[in-house]
Amino acid sequence: MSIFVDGNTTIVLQGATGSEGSFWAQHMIEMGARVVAAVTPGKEGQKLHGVPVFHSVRRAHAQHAAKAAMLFVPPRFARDAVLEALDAGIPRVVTIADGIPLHDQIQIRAAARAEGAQVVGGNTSGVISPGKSMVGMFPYWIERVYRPGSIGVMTRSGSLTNEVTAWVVDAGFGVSTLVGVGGDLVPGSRFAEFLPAFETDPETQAVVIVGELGGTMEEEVAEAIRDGVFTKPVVAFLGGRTAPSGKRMGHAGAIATGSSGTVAGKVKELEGAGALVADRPCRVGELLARVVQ
Amino acid sequence: MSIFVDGNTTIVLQGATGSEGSFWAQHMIEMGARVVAAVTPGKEGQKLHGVPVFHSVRRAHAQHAAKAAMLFVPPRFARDAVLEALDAGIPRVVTIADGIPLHDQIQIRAAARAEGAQVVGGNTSGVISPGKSMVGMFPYWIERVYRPGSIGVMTRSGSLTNEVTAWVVDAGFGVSTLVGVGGDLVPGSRFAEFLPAFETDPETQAVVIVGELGGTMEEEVAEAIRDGVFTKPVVAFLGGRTAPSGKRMGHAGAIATGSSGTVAGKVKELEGAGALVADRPCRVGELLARVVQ
Amino acid sequence: MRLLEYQGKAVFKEAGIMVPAARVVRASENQALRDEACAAARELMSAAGIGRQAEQDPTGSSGGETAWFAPGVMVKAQVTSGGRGKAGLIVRAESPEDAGQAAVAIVEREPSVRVILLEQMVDSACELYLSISTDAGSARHLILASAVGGVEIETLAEQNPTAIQRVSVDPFMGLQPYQTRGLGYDLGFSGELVKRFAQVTSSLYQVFRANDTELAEINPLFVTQDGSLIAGDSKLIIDDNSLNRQPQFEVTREQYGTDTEYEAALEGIPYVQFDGDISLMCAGAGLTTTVYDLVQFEGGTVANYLEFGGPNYRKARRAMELCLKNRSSVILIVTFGTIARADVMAEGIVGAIAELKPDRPIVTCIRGTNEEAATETLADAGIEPLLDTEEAVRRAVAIAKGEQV
Amino acid sequence: MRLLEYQGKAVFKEAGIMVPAARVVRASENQALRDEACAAARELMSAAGIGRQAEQDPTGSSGGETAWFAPGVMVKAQVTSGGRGKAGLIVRAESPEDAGQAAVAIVEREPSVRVILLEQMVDSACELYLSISTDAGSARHLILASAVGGVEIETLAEQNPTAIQRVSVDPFMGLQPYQTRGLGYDLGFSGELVKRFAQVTSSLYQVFRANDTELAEINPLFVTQDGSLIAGDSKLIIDDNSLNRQPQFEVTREQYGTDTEYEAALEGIPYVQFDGDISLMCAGAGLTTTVYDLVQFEGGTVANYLEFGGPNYRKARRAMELCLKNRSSVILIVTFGTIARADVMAEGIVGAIAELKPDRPIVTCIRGTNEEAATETLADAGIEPLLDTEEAVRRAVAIAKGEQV
Repeated sequence: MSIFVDGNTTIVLQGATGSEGSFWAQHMIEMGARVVAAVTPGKEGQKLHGVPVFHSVRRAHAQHAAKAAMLFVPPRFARDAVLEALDAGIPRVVTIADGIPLHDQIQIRAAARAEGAQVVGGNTSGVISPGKSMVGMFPYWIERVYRPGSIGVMTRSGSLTNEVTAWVVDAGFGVSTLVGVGGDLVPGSRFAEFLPAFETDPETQAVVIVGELGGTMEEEVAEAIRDGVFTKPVVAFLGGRTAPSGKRMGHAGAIATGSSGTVAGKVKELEGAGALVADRPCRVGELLARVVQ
Repeated sequence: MSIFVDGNTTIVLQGATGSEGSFWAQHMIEMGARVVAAVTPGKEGQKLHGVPVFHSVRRAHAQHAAKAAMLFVPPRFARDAVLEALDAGIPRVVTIADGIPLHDQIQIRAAARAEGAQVVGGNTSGVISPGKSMVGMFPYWIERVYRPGSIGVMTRSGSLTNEVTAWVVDAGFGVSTLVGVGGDLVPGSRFAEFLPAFETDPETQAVVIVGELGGTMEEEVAEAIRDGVFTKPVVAFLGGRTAPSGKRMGHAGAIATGSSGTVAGKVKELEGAGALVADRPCRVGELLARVVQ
Repeated sequence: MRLLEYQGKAVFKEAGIMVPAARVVRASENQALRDEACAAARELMSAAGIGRQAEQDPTGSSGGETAWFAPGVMVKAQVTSGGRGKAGLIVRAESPEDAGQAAVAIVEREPSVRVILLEQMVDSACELYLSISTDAGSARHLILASAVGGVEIETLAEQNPTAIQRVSVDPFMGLQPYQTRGLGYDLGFSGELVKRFAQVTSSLYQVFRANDTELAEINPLFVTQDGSLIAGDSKLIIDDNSLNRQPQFEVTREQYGTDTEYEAALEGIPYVQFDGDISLMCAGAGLTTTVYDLVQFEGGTVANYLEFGGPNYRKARRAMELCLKNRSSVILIVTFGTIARADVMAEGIVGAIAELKPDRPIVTCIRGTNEEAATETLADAGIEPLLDTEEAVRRAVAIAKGEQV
Repeated sequence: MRLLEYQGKAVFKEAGIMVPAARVVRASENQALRDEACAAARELMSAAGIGRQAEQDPTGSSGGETAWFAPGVMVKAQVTSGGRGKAGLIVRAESPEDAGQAAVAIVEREPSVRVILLEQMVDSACELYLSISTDAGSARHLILASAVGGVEIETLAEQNPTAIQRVSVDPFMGLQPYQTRGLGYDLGFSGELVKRFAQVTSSLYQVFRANDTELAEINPLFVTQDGSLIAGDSKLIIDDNSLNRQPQFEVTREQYGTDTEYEAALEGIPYVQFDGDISLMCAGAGLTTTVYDLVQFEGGTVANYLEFGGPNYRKARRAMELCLKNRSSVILIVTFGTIARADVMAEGIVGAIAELKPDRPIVTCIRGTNEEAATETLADAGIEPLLDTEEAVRRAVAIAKGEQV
């Protein structure tokens, strides 16, 4: 078992017939993802890595029912592609596009909420359950970063996640499922929305949060812990402790104004709720070792 | 007990400080409606028939929680007023306005569905449970038309309803609750949506449908009967049996094109489901007598 | 309000939907009409010969040498009723002289025609159907499309339902690119045609929203040999409840078959012209429709449907004036109002009779709020106040049949 | 992209939001700046004396004799940083000569100021706060308003949270009249002010939507004695991801404090200027931010934040060029990429070093896809390939401190 997708989850790929999409689609399949169809308007009848290509998600879904969609479409078409997947009734959508316009992201999340669906991204590497399935783009071939195990990971970053998981693995642990929610101001899904799945996932013993300054996602995790929604151990690392107020550095979502969105505030909330917070990535492993046998 | 509202349902009035609204508000209170607040922007602090007036539904609702809203606002403001009521969390809304633009009506119904709320109207007299409560404008003072009893009535018309209920009363029956869904092309609520409430209402023995050509509301009632959603006797009268195809006569919703929306088609469906259909208003009473003791 | 074809096409053109080049001529004395139509046709045919261009091509993709146009022009009566082709109100003319002749023939066949549209003829490879309306149950906009165009959608729905593709649009989210694109593929299109069809559909959706229409239909939508899309007809029904926020649509005489319908429309009184014996002057839409049925059941015929309830219940005189313009033999008044007070209507009727001195009998059946006062008012004025709809209808039918009552 | 005040006000004006009459002058040699500012102020003050009108009044309700304007002009440095008042970058001038003097004083105080705005002074009865942004959790637009304006909203939220009113807007339904009206009443307004406030709020919402803004803020929003609403400041942040569909907003030098920030922006490379010792040249936003933290933890200081991951991972040369413009003493390169391949970045860095011949040491810590090849490439070029972030940071800090490494 794993959360979000596992080897049984049927997946439709949108916009994957380009070279980059095709490259990662191949990797997804190697990782165990059950890709059943691809969608690229105008290319119906072709094949991609052995699966049939359709003009539209509806047409694909009608013949090969899919439970998840993986989008390789460029940022400016992401909104349309996500709405297409949702309209076809796909309950889980990952959009990796980096640079989706903010107002498109707002509508993506609003539409997903209205449909009761879960959209992950944009500006994310996606979701991986090492050794089982992958809906995204992770360097699973680097063993010291993506080793299967019992630690759930949720992150707003890409490269930083590689840095942190390397320390998790270094401490003798592995990853059950890693969810990249993405670095945008209005991501399709938020940390706390995955906690119920991690809570019931028998393979997850603890969760690592890779957060940063800006927004309120880390505070929502603290709230879920306090409310008893999530009872497994949580270890967090948050980037941007020393970031100057009012300056945007890095992700669109990573900005603090005044006292809101600061790492100091987030740390206070998380620690108050009983989570352990590492001040450096290299300490994540040792904090994990304290709470997980 | 009665459906939609009863004497315990707290009601907020919107746009009732004008002369017509005030006149009917008085009648509603006489009929047993529990009016707790009125809303007219700019008139907060005033009183209407003893209840306080507020600038907005939110402000009214915060102090006098309401379970239903009755709107006397003109057609061009109806959309805004309904959305205001829904946004404040009022689950039942009656808008009597005659002449709401079609595209406003579409959005009214779409918003109500999204909120899980029930909007009745426009272009309706509203809802009455004779002797108990009234959210609308009915000549309840004419005893031969609105006598309390055990027959539920659902109608798309105003004057025709008076005509039909007079025959219901003439045959010795009375009305439990009468719901006017209104004559618009896209009414806020549809016949079939009230059937579950009439089904469980102990005071309702049978339901009379006052329909007409156009649309599919009567067919949906037939479907609900066939599906076992509604098991009490149904008697219908439908206007427009001889109406020429393609001509719009009367209500915006009353038009048949080709073979769709004809009374003949509706009669076939209703009778096929086991309902009795009167070809003249004067026969509704005798058909009722056949199925109700 | 249903727009005439040429009015609808003006809206299309502004929205970027291609329409054939056209000229409008107005009915007049035969020779003048013939000359005018002939001149218009000559202009169109020579323009087609030289330019071979439709009036609008937002894609800019069609050069001067595309073969959109067949020789000749279409001569089309501008009336809102359907079945114009079968009724001989649309004629294909091969020459300007033929066109002049056709215009005259149309007006002679149907004298109520006031406007004639002459259009360049489109050489189409196939014809599509495209419309946007509303699905009341789901409260969503409904796009219907078919690669089988030129047929009425109701007929198609019966004979070939699988040929119709549907797209449902959320009224808040609006039409999305994936929907128009998907519709094109579902209709079996490919390549450039998918894009052009998506563009036309998107433009028609804008027309539907921006103009508060009940129905926006293009049937046929021509596909030319080179893949351009041209609206062959237009059917735009503007929501009557929205006319005050759509001031660009004026109520004009052209849109109505008779003067009386036009006058009633200006007055805001629902009115439909028939050619029977009994003028209905009732209040309440459902009740008036029901009285119409009852008249038929009793073997009578209706001269006009007229409803003076709702906001018009104080307009008895104006309503009666409209009825008197018909060659009906009796006026049947049935009401059962709540806000439309019986006493006010009775007084209005008595006043109208005094003023207009109608030349035909009037049967009244007035009930509702303050009906006792109404009964008294009528009786005082020497009018028998019936209180039973069935009886009133039978009385009117008997009068119309010349029976002693 | 954050617009300068005067650019934001131009957007407001076009949307029908009133702004004070204003003139823009550009920084130049002192005497010329003084003369230009003085002339602009004279023009504004005489216009205020004669016309007493703001530049736009869509309501048309304010006559020529309204007393909107106090004597004098405001002289305002156009920079995107906050706290201009406290920093002496906004000065009130009583005469044209004072205004000229103030302009020169501002540029002398803060030489990076390139544009100065001179505005008619508004005689306000009170000041409001109004902004529109996004609530990420609910995916709705969020309007914040307060009758206590002129204060930073974060400060207000701490000191007087009940003074802030909130309205949440569905992104598909958009802002509704009941919401703007209700907001006005909730702020304690009445009568005409409710209408005008609703109009400004609705216009600002249009600005928010139409321009793809992250934040549209008016603070203060002046209420004049006669109840007009005039934007005293503007804060518009355009979503960087939307700039290609908002071509009206050009990236200009004025919006940046330094040439290097401007050049980086043109290149699409995220870059923030600081004045420390260590140039960060990292890949991945979260990782770069974390390296920034680690540098601080180790007692180092940062010269610049620069991220060349994502679409920029082949731009090592350009990134290094930008770093070399700083007076940093070391360049610290940390990456851990997946798509941003380690081998490609390593080759880029080696190439950049060969070409640019940097005058300062470079510390590298390059991991991720094909990291073995990267390590080899760096070693071959004589660069020590560190693989531990902590170690790399410590090394860079030590170099910056002049320690032997």
